[in-house]
Amino acid sequence: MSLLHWAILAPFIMAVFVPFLRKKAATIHTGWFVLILPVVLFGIFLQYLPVTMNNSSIIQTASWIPSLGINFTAYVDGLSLLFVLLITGIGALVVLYSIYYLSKTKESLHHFYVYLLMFMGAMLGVVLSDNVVTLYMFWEFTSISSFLLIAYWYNRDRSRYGAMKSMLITVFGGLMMLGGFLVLSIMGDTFSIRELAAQAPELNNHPLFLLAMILVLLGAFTKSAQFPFYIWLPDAMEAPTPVSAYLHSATMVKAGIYLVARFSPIFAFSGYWFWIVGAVGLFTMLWASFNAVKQTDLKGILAFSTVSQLGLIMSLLGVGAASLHFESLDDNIFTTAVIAAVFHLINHATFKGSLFMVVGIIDHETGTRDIRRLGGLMSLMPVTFTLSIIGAFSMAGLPPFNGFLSKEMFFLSMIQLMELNLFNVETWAVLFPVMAWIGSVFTFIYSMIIVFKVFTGKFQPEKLEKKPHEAPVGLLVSPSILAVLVAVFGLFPNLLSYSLIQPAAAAIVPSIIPPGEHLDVHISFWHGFSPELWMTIGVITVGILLYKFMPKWTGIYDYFPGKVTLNQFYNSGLYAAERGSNAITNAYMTGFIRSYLVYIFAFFIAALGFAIWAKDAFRYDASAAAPIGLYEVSLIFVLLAATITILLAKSRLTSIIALGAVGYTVSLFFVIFRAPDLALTQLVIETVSTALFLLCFYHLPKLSRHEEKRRFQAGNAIIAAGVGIIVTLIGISAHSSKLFASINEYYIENTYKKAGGENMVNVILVDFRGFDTLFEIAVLSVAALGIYGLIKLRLEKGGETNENE
Amino acid sequence: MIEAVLQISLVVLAAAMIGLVYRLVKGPTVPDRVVALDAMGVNLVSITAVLSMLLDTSNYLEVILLIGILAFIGTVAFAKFLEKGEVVEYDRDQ
Amino acid sequence: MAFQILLNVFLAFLWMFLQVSFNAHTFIIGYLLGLLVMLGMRRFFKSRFYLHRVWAVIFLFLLFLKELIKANIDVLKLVLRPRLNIRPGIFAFETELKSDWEITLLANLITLTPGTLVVDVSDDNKTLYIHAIDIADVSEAADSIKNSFEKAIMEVSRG
Amino acid sequence: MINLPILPILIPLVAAIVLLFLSKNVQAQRIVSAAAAAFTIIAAFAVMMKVEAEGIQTVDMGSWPAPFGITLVSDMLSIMLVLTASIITFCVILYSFRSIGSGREAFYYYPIVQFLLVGVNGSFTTGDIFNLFVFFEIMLMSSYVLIVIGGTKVQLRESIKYILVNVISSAIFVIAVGYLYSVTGSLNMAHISARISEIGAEPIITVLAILFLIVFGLKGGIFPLYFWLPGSYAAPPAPVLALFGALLTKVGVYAILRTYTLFFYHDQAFTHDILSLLALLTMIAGSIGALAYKDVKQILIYNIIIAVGVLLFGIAVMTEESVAGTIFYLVHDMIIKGGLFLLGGIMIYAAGTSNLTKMGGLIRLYPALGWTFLIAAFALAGIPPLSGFTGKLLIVRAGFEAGEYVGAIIVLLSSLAVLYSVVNLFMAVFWKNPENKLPEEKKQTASLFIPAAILVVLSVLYGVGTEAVYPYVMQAVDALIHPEIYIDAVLKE
Amino acid sequence: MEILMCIVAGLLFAAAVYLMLSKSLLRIIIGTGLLSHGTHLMLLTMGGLKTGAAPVLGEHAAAYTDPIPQALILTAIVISFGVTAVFLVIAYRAYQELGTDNMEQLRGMETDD
Amino acid sequence: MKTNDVIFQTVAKVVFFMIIFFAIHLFFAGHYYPGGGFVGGLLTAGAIVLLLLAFDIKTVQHGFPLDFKWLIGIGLLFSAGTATGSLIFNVPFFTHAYNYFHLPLFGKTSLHTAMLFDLGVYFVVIGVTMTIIQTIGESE
Amino acid sequence: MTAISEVIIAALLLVGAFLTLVAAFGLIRLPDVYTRNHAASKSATLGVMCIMLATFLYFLMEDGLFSSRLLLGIAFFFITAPVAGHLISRAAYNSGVKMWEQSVRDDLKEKKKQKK
Repeated sequence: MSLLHWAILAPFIMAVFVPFLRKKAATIHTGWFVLILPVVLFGIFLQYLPVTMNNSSIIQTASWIPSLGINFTAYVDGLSLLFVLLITGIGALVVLYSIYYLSKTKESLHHFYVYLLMFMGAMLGVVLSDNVVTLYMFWEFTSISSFLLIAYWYNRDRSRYGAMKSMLITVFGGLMMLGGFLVLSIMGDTFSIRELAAQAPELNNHPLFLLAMILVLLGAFTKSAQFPFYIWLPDAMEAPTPVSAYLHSATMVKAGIYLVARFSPIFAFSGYWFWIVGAVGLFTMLWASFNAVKQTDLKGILAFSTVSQLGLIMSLLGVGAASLHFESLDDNIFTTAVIAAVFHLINHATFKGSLFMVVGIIDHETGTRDIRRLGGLMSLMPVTFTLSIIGAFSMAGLPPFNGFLSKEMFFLSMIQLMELNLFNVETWAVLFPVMAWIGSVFTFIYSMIIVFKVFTGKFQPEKLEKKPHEAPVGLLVSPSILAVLVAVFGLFPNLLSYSLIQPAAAAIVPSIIPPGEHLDVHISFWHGFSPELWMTIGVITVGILLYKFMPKWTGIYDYFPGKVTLNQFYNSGLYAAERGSNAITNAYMTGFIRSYLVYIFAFFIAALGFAIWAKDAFRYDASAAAPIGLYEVSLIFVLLAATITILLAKSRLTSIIALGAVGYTVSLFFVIFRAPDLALTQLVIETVSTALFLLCFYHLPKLSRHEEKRRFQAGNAIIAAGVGIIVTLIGISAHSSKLFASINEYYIENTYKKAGGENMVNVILVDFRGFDTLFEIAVLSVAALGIYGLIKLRLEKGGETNENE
Repeated sequence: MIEAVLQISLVVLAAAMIGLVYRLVKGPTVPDRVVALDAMGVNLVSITAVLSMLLDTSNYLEVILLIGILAFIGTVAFAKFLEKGEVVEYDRDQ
Repeated sequence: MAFQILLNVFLAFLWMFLQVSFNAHTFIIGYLLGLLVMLGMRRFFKSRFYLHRVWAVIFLFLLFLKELIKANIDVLKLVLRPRLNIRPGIFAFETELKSDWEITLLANLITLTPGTLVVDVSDDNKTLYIHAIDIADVSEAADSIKNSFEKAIMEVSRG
Repeated sequence: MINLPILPILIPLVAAIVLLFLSKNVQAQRIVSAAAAAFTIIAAFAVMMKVEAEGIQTVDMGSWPAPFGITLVSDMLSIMLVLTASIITFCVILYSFRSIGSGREAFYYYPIVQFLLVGVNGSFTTGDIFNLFVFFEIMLMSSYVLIVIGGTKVQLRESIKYILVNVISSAIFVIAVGYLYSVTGSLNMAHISARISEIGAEPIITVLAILFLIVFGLKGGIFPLYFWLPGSYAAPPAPVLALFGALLTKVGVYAILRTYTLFFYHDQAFTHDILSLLALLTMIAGSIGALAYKDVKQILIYNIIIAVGVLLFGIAVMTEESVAGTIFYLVHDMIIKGGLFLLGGIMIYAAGTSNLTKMGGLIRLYPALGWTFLIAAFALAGIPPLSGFTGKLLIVRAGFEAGEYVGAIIVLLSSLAVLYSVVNLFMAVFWKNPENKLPEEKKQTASLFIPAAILVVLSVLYGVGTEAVYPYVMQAVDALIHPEIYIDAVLKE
Repeated sequence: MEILMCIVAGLLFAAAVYLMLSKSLLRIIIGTGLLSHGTHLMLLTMGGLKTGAAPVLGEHAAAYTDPIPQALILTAIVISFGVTAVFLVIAYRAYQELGTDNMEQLRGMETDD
Repeated sequence: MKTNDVIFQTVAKVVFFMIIFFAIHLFFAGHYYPGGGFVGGLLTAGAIVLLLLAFDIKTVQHGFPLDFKWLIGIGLLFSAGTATGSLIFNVPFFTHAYNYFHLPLFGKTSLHTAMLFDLGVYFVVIGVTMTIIQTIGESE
Repeated sequence: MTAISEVIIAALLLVGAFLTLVAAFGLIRLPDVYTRNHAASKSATLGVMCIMLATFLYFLMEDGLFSSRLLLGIAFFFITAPVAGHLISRAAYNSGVKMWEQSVRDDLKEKKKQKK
């Protein structure tokens, strides 16, 4: 266990103490204690910056299950460090924000901070793990802590709904991802990502490659809310706003991006990767930005925008990979795309974080997030307004903010893709930039909505629950810091270029960088009237126009029927699953024992019949069989006659008498077959059981046949015949294939010599196999005690006589 | 000679058994069946006795007595059940 | 009677001691010897010599055996006759016997003999209800029971 | 002491006998039964240490040499399961003190629990196929009594079905043993294994494999044979249910595992394919059932079936890895099911109903219960590092490796169904606002909670400390995958 | 003879199954009785029939019948006796409590107690 | 319905002793001839059942004033104890010991721990059967 | 074994078997349960006693085995068979089984009437 491990585990350890903190130091907001941790961690991790800037990495291993190759291996390289800094940095800001956001008195803070710390630790674990199993473990932790945070106000139905939805989808993804990891581990015989990446070329040719890729991508897509799995994210907005800012925009949803980036060295050389990741990302971006516009809840808009932005980053990672797969393209396209992705990732965290916090402030101060009720807040909340402008403009891709830069790079990557000689370039590849552009237009529109619907227009105090005024300073600190970063990164992008972006991008696909060289990352603000700039200009113009005339065209949303949305699909799917299972279960779980027996016997007949038929197992060999005497045949006849009497009996006593007759005849067979002990026992048992039957009969009903229908009886008869035939067939076959001599010679030899007895059966019972007998009488004892208790002890319903039950 | 006689007796006894089973199956009343069952028990004793001679073993002699005992107990139990509806009374004087 | 048997056994043991041979063989010989001696001295006993009773038992047994065989022949005839020509019925039979085991013995004997079967006993143990397979003459049947079985049993019990 | 392996069977047996004489004194019964269970744990642990050090331990009952007498065989697998079963029984006994009610206590509840443990431990330990039947029977007989003791309507109604099904399965078991004896001429499992391996894949052996599958499947609750299970298991009170859920079905699974690794491994293309198909159907059917109900007991019970499916799949794949996974998962499932059912019992007690639609809001009064349940739920779903994970990981990995892609993915998806059902349960019981106002007063649950919590903690430790358990599991796997080890240890050739 | 006994055991099984599938609880219990008879006969048959004298050494016979199945059956008989007893009592208590012996009416879904 | 069972009761008393003696004979014969603890026990129970049939539970309980459930325990104790005895001698569980002795009256006799075990079986079987029958009988 | 004993045994056997058959035949043939009971309790008993006697003699002659159990068995039958017959017919009567329609007399009926 090194410092790194302790750093990862620190949040968990702290989480354990949080509930005590709350008790011991009740006067101070718990958040202040918690705040220390991310700040300290941020400081610690900053020290690794020089290491990663050299494109070198650090590995620390602590063993967990070394026998299975599952170890807690912490791995720091550019990519993970970037994420770590995001997690701890934004984490610190969010905690700070939450101190003012969540009331000390009203909320159960210890829960909140426990969950949050758990999440932080989990996230650190995800990005720092080299071992896929530990990665998966932390991955599921993020899902769980997200579940708990979304359901923080657990008595709200929507919270629980959202929590369950997010968990179902992300855990589903996680499980699939685990499957993918396991397939990878089979292919590469290791759980270490580094070692897997080293074998990338061999893995590419493995037949399971595609399966592994799809499974891993399912994990990434669900976590990063890609189409069609994004539906959980809008519902996750039921969480307190600091949580939304932290988990559902800045960090957790980016875990999917991280995963894709992390596994790029392994998968990116495959054409499928390009298609799946690129197409899904781009379509998500388009679809979500389009849908964001129609939202009325501010957090809803932000949720869809997050989905859209994640799609953007995702598509960059995918599209870039085209150059790795297709020989015709220059690998630089990939670097461009990856750098754009990394850069946008940082930018998105900053502007979206600040936007969420702004929305939180609005919610906090006005009591609503519904844009139809808000408006004209500009004068009342000037600081908030400023912050929101910065965030939204950056998101819309307007200069001079960082969003502009990364958006430009995004366009550039898409345009470069047109060089690809892809099924008649001119016609189809142009779709990529076109989609990107349309998506950006909608992004522009909703960004504007956030700012202008809320802060301009008519102020409607009557629709608000509280009288709005500017937020306290504490609430403004965190978004302000982020807003400043937005501007700073926009104006001085190269602050990041070599410190964070280059190492991260280099870590994504180290293999394409020639040894000893660095990636050339230079982000410039102005690069001439390039196609991408024209695209941005187009976005702005068209965006402004569309925003102005919004009521005219929003009717197109009505063309999307409400019934076939993915949400609807999820809801009705879940509903159908419950209803359906209920229906199915009720159909076969009739509670009627006959049904169960029918299933059982049907399976008995089918399985064994099939086995006999398929294996041709039937043998017939009567050569060793004993001769048949005339009187034996008559006795068999007697036995069968008595049996048939039972079947046809109309009175209960008749059937008992007939059963007794069967029993006596059976004991006669024991006599014939040289088993005197058996005959003795069978006789006594038969008599005693008959006596028991009679004893109980006093209380038993008359033998009613409960008007069984002909068909019912016929069905029974067929099944009964089937069972009988199978038993007989196996019996004959088993008897006909006596493959070994029995061990009975030993008993015949030693009964007298060693056990000092003459009656072999009895000696076997009390000596050779006396162990059986000991437990056999135990069985009898239990039966007697049970009967005693059964008759004497009569509890009322549920047996609630005393304490409980 | 004994051998032949034994075989013949067995067949005769088995035939008698079938007759008893006829009564057992036919009824018509339950006491009829009980009578048949009792007779079957007795018949069983005969068959066992003959068999033990046929197999020339004394191992079944216990069985013979046992069947007698049990047939008696069984018949009595049935009779009592038929008569009183219950087999074991708790207190007769009540 | 019990005293007599005890004495007889004692004599047998005495014989064994005298013979210094302790096995069943000697015992039986001793017992028979004792019996013989006691037979000779029977006038000295207050009650009747117990061998008499033994004889009564044997007589009862033989009587019974005879009746049993007769009974079976009857049934045989009855069953094998091509036409059933019987008139069954239940008649009451007053008995003089008192003790439980006497009645039991009587009932058993009646049941095992020709065409009769005890169906019930009255609560005061005085009347036996007997089912007869062919009830041609009730009084004759009752008389035969009285004369043969009842007397024989009394011989045994009251001696 | 050469008789060590017998102790985990003997101690409960003797305890049960002693308890018979104490039926009037409930307090003494409690002390004796708890002490006996504790001693059983110690004994099992001692045996485990010995097995670890010296390999498979065998005791020839009555000093009769191996194929002729009955031989008890403690290999690592059986002793692990014995230890687990003893621990669970111990916790259940503690739990029973305050929950089972003095009525049942006075009517031989404790001795019968001890007898049940005798049956379970015996089934795990015995090396003789007919003796297995006897131990099955003592286990079943105890379960008949436990399911019906108290004689309430539901118990009576459901126990009829339970007994009937088990009577049938026992009958089939006996004839199956008869067939096997006819073919191989032996009853000693090692000896049978040795003899079967001499002849290889005889068709009749394959048929018998299916027959045994049906026998054990009826007990273990595999797909077309489990229908009786949910209804019957719902009838008895919580501690009994915990015993059933944790132990009984697992004995069936153990028997399948044992026979399919020892006897029926020669025609895997046929038998194990059927097994794998059934495993998948079992998981699906279990998931469907778990989603269908709105009742605490039912949801947990269907989770038993899902777990059986997973285990069966592990057996079907039949590689070293999958068997290791199966063993990991088997032990995990026993512990966690015991814990869950006990927790479920407390929940039902606290809420006064087992119907989810009528429950809610328990988290306020019973936070510890809620969180413990949630942890147990996650463990059940196989979230690392909790206990269900390692087993599932190995099973799935082996499944992929063996080319059973669909199966492996269904195993993964079944985890999702498990998670959904138990988390739904958690939310409905603890978070949802109840329809009716809850009683404000908190019921005393501490003494019930502690034994349940012990099991959950154990499960967590088992998960985190996988590395510590690993060598034991691998030793168990070794004996399963290489039947010769088992055979040599028993027959001492 | 063995073949014949296999068939007889099969027939007993069939009859037992038929009874167990009926609705009346009593018939079901009788079915279990038949089932155990079938089982025991089958088990005995599996050991081979009439292959020698009864397995009691005092006979000094040349060959003895296989004693193992006999011992097994003995155990099985006793156990099934215990089970039958418990089953009977449960049936009678169930009839007393629930008022019917028709299994179709003893369905009882979920928690309708 | 009240009936006069004088015949039956008289015979039952006699027959009871015959059966008991036969049962004990069967029990002792077990190791050498057909018989043993099971049959012996069951038959003993059968004899008691006969008394129950002829008389009633109250009378029989008066005749045998013992709790049959205890008899089960004692029987189990015998059987398990015999088996456990081998633990003391550190031989495998259930190892029996026997030897031949010359006893007065009996002559050459084999004393076998298996007999003790069988005695346990005998008790258990009586206890079980009688517990069951008595409990059911009393429940009316 | 001497020829005489052999003949005796064979005769006893045949008689016994024959009586048993007759009993069975009577059981089939006779009209009601009371009359059938006559056949069962007499012929069957004598039949089985004959056979047991034959068996006893057989083992005595063949193996020199004095089988007390067989003698006990004969005695047992002797004692119990009539009791069983008695109890069955009483049970039949008390449970209301009608006598054959050609029966001529029923004293018991009157007694029962008096009781009521």
